[in-house]
Amino acid sequence: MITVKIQKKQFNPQKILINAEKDKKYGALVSFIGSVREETNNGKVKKLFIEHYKNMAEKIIYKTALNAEKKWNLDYCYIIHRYGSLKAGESIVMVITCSKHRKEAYAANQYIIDWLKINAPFWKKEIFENKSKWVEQTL
Amino acid sequence: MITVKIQKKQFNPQKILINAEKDKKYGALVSFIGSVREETNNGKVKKLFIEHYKNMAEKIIYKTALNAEKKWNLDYCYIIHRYGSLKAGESIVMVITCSKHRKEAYAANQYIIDWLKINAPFWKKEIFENKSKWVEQTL
Amino acid sequence: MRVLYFAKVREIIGLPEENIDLPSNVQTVEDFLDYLISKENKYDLALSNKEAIHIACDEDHVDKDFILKNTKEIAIFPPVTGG
Amino acid sequence: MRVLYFAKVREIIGLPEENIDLPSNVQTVEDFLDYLISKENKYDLALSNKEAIHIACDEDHVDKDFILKNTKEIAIFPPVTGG
Repeated sequence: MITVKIQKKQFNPQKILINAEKDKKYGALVSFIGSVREETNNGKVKKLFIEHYKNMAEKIIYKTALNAEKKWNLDYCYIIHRYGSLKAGESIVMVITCSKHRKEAYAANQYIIDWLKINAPFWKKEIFENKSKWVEQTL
Repeated sequence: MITVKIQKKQFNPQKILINAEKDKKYGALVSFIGSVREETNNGKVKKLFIEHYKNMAEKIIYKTALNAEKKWNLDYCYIIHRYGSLKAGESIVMVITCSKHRKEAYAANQYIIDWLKINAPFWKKEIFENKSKWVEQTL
Repeated sequence: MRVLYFAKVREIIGLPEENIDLPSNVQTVEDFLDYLISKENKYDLALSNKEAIHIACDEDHVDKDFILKNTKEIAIFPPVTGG
Repeated sequence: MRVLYFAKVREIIGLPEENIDLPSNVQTVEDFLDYLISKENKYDLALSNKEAIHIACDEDHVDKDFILKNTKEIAIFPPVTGG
């Protein structure tokens, strides 16, 4: 079971986890939550602006989830990614993977995030008090 | 910040996640939840009984968390493990690790679970309809 | 052909998208970038560092030698930074 | 010395714990296991497959050649299966 969501509004990681626990069948659940840091090398972040290429983002994330599901025999896979204007502390992305054994759930989870970071068309701009800066890709 | 809990009663992964999100400072949060599978190679599980060596379990898990915190510069580390009688679907263990970047949070999380599986003094017994069986160690 | 720009590229060019008819001498993505660069200063500013420019044609990542013949939508953007 | 048994070992020996005075010829964990095995059939049943028996002394995992001299509490158990 795969779910992919790309949305502007805030999401609730707790609710997403409750649903995952209801829907999954197997023993191991790994989740990753990435959120806006308050401090970066460039200073104190006021806001993070995320631009995206909607259709392509949905397509790539769904394909990534399908690949992971097949490769690691996942029982459940949920990916949500925000765009628009986010404040420090808010969640940007959440990935949940469930499988029979923990190794598969960990590997699939990291694969999805790594792949998404390299391929999914999102761009972050950090807004500071007096300046703003597009984030550079770091792999 | 390290928290270690070993308890008999059920825990609520959602509440634990809410607290983690409040207390953490940094951008990446990885969580692992291991729960009782309904089916194993030996059949349909009615209950899982977990025996433990209390003082040693607390000591080893805390030491493992400390090692992980130091090695991966964690900002937050929460480990909870149950003992006693559990039903299929109930959570056995939850590990949350938070760090600035995702690689550290993933690595620390897996290290803690791997270490715990090999060293923490817990023993599982699966209770089936007409028999019961101590689980064998699989690494 | 529908041409989309994102992030810094969009800001420098000053447009999120536009329609551009392919000149007959443009075959590949590389040709198209060169065509834009020679067309106007803002494209030159946005696209001249080609190493830092990524391309998707009809929603798939492609290399610079990709042939544009059947492409309906081309997207031009800096390396992605999501997740 | 306080002796703790867990899981299958506890079930076979039929006790969670007991106090045992160390005989003077017992130096190491290995000696102690041999002493128990020779003492009574239930210990032999529980402990004779020494490969499958793990030991903690005063809450730390130890090898079979560990010297028991200062040990207050020894725990004898099968490989752990938590997590």
